[in-house]
Amino acid sequence: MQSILTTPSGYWDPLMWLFGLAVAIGFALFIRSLGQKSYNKETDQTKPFISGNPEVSKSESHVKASNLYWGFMESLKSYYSKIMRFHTGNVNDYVLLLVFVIAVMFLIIVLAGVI
Amino acid sequence: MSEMSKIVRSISNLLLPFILIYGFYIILHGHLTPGGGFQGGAVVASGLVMVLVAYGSERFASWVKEKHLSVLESIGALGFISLAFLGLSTAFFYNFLAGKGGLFGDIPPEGSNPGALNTAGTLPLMNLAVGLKVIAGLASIVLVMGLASHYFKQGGENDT
Amino acid sequence: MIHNIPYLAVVALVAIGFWAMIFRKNLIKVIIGIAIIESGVNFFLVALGYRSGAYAPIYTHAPSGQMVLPVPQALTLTSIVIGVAVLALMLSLAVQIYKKQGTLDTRKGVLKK
Amino acid sequence: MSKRDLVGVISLLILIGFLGLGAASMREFGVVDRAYMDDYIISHSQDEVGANNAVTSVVFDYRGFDTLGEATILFAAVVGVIVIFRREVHE
Amino acid sequence: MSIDWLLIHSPALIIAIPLFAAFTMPLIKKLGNKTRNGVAFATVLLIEILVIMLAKDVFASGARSYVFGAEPGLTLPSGYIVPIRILFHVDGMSAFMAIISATIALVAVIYSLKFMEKETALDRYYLLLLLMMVGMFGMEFTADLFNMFVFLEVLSIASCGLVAYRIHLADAPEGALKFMVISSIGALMVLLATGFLYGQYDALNIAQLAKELQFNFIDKIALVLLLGAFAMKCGSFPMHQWVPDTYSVAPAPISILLVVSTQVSLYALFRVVFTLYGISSNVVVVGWYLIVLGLSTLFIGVTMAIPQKDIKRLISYLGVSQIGYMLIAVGVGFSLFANPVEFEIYGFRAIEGGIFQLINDSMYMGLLFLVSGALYYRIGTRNLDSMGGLARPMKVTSICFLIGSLAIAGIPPFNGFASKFMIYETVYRFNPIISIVAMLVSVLTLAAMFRAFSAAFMGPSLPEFKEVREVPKSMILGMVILASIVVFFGLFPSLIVDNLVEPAVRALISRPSYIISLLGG
Repeated sequence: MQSILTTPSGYWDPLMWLFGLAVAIGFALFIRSLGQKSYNKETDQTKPFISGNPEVSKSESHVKASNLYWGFMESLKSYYSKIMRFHTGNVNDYVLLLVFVIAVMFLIIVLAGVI
Repeated sequence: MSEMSKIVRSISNLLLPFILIYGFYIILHGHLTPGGGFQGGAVVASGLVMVLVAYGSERFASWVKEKHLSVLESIGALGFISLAFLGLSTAFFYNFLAGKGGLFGDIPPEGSNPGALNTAGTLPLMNLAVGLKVIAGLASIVLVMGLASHYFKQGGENDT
Repeated sequence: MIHNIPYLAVVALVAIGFWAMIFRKNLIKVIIGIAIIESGVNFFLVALGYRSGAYAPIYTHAPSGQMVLPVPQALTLTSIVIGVAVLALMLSLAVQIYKKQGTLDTRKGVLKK
Repeated sequence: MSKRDLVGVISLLILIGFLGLGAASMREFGVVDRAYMDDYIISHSQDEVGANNAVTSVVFDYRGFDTLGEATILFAAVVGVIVIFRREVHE
Repeated sequence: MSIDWLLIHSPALIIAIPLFAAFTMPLIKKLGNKTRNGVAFATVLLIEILVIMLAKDVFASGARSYVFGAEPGLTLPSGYIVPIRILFHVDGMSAFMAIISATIALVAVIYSLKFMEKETALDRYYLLLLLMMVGMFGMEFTADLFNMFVFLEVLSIASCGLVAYRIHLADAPEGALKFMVISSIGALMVLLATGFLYGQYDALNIAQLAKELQFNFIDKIALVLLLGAFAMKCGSFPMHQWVPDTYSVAPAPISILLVVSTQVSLYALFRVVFTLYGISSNVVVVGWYLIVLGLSTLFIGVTMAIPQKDIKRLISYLGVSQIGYMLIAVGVGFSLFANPVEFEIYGFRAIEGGIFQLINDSMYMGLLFLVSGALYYRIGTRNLDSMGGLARPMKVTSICFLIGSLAIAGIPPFNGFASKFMIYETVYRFNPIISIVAMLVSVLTLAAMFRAFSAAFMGPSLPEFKEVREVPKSMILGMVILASIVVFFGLFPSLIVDNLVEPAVRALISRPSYIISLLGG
């Protein structure tokens, strides 16, 4: 079988994985089919209930990219302020970082043989 | 770039033929004396650039079009790579003329010698091709930059 | 030590070029720094090919004696032409940047973060 | 003197120091102890290539492929400059 | 013109034919757009066929070497001890990289036919694209340090011209200038290291240098310069900041070629580490250097990707973090290079995972950049804030983006998972913490890709995008080719690993056979 990828500990077979996925989806659909059928369109069941407030229009209800992950950014504010200060779009800093890395590697690689 | 004074223009007229002859000498004798296609091409291109600076890029552009220069450059590059292709019976870049007699086919005597032009196989031809290419390339670089500087100075279309 | 002065001069040129590229805020000066490093490296290649008291490796009316190594000169020719090409491209880009942004200050770029 | 400048100066000094040590410990200037490749070229450039000028024989024959790349670089740079300064950008 | 002759000369022809086509481009400009596009497409297709022929031959019957300007096979002048001329050496690794470059270039040309239609001076566009191909192939095939420098410059200058191609954008020249400064400094460091090595050994051939190298002080300095330069060119932390600046301003077909060019620089790094220095260097220190670079690249890249508002910058930062996987895997393998026992147990598989990750990365990064280019083609912006609900009008594009994002995040059954799985397992044996960090990074990658997907494609259809339609056929074709490759590699990983990756890795780690095949016993 050409699809089985053996690794030092175990193996990986995508086709078997796909088979398992299909079985799981079938099971989920089966459970879903057990639900009650008393759902009918064009009634108040389909309308969203926002505690009595009127529903906003579709184009305003789209979440923009900068609003996504707001909490994530908020909780990591300190880390991101540091890392953003590091990313100055400045050519001098690009060269400086190259010189810095080369200097550190001089200290590591060349002195590793000496000491 | 705008036109310079009459003295500069006439002096550049005076100097241009000497510079061109010197540059082509360097190109042709690349396999005998110091020099070669790149060096001689740079000399000739510097002569052209002198004329450009003296007369201003607009008048120069009215004589030498940039598209003609790019065609010349393509021809030079194609000649160079074709000479490399012609050796493909043995290997790419095989010097298929050296030592065969005929065109550039002589072998110079060992050691120090006065030097004969009819030697070195494909090298003189490659020198010519590369020289043509370098002349056209450097001249078109300076021409395009000069035109662009003039164009920006008089505030061309602002497409930012 | 003293016999290696040319190599040390190469190192000095490279250092000057890096200094210009790190501490000068003007794009033209950054490009000049690249040109200085370029010339330093070319100098290094030529200096490697030198044999003391030898002649140029050209047999036309050549005096008898040793000849210096030809390969470093060829390499230097190649790298000089490459330097010319790089310089032309970078300067024309600098012209365009000045046209678009009205400044050559490296700190005032529009691509950040 | 900001922290950035301090880092730059220190790392530049380290770079210079190691490069200088390497340059000082190179073989003596002007004394070529091993030159197999170059001596072969010096001695064979006349009968193999037929060129008096060994440098040109290196540039166009022994290492001609480098020269092709170099010509390509010049070509690309010219085309790049023309592209950068082209006037009309939309058809 | 027999098949043998073609195979013998193919290393040179693969370089020379695109060069010839590129030089003819300004002459055939008069013949109209159809001729120009036809010439470009035919050249790239021919090169793809040649590369596949050469690779089949190399995988079947060992490495091929080519001498420029002398009889084939005469790597040394008759009865002499050192190589004089420029040599090409095409072993498994070179052929593997060449397949990647040729495929991505073919896709880029197919995609450009429609994508770049509105621009002018397109003959020069295709000219520079062919020169970029030439630079990649040259760096992959050459066995000569200075020749590698020359082709590095060819690649850099052609890419610079292409990055600045849409010069009317406000940020194009700045990105191109940053790229040019970085590339020329990297190339100059490579040239300085070449000078150090040449001054000691009077040789430029990699095999000759590897034979004579004794890792003294000057060799260490040259190694440091080469490592620093190539690490910067392949966009590893902390020299990664030029990558998003450059990728985001370049046209989409050029962005995917730039991804491959960073991977070619990575290949050059591996070539220096494995073939030029190899066992004679201090393998543990160098391996750990690669691992640390890889770890920091992984983490910084993905965390910088999450808050981006420009879709191409977001994808570029993810590409930076993907480079980290390869650095980690190969670093682990190299640090085990000294003790053959552990190397045979899992070091070899680690390198295999890294190289497999390399080809997968080129494919799904290319797919994502093409999709972002399709969005730019239709709605004319890269800003995620002004997108939304685009999945309805652009169905194929959104499906391709979904496939690409699942693959880059390492979700089964796509190809990203297979390679990352190998990397996790082997690296876990080496050091569990590294493997855990790598898994965490792939989770963050999924988060970033989901943010991009939901912002651009999901949500209600916005009024300003009422008349947005699906992109033209050729762009669809380009995206579908890469998407099908991604799915196929995901479904049959061992087919690829056994037939493509393993010969490449065997060639990469076998330093003595490289030296012997070029210089004889």
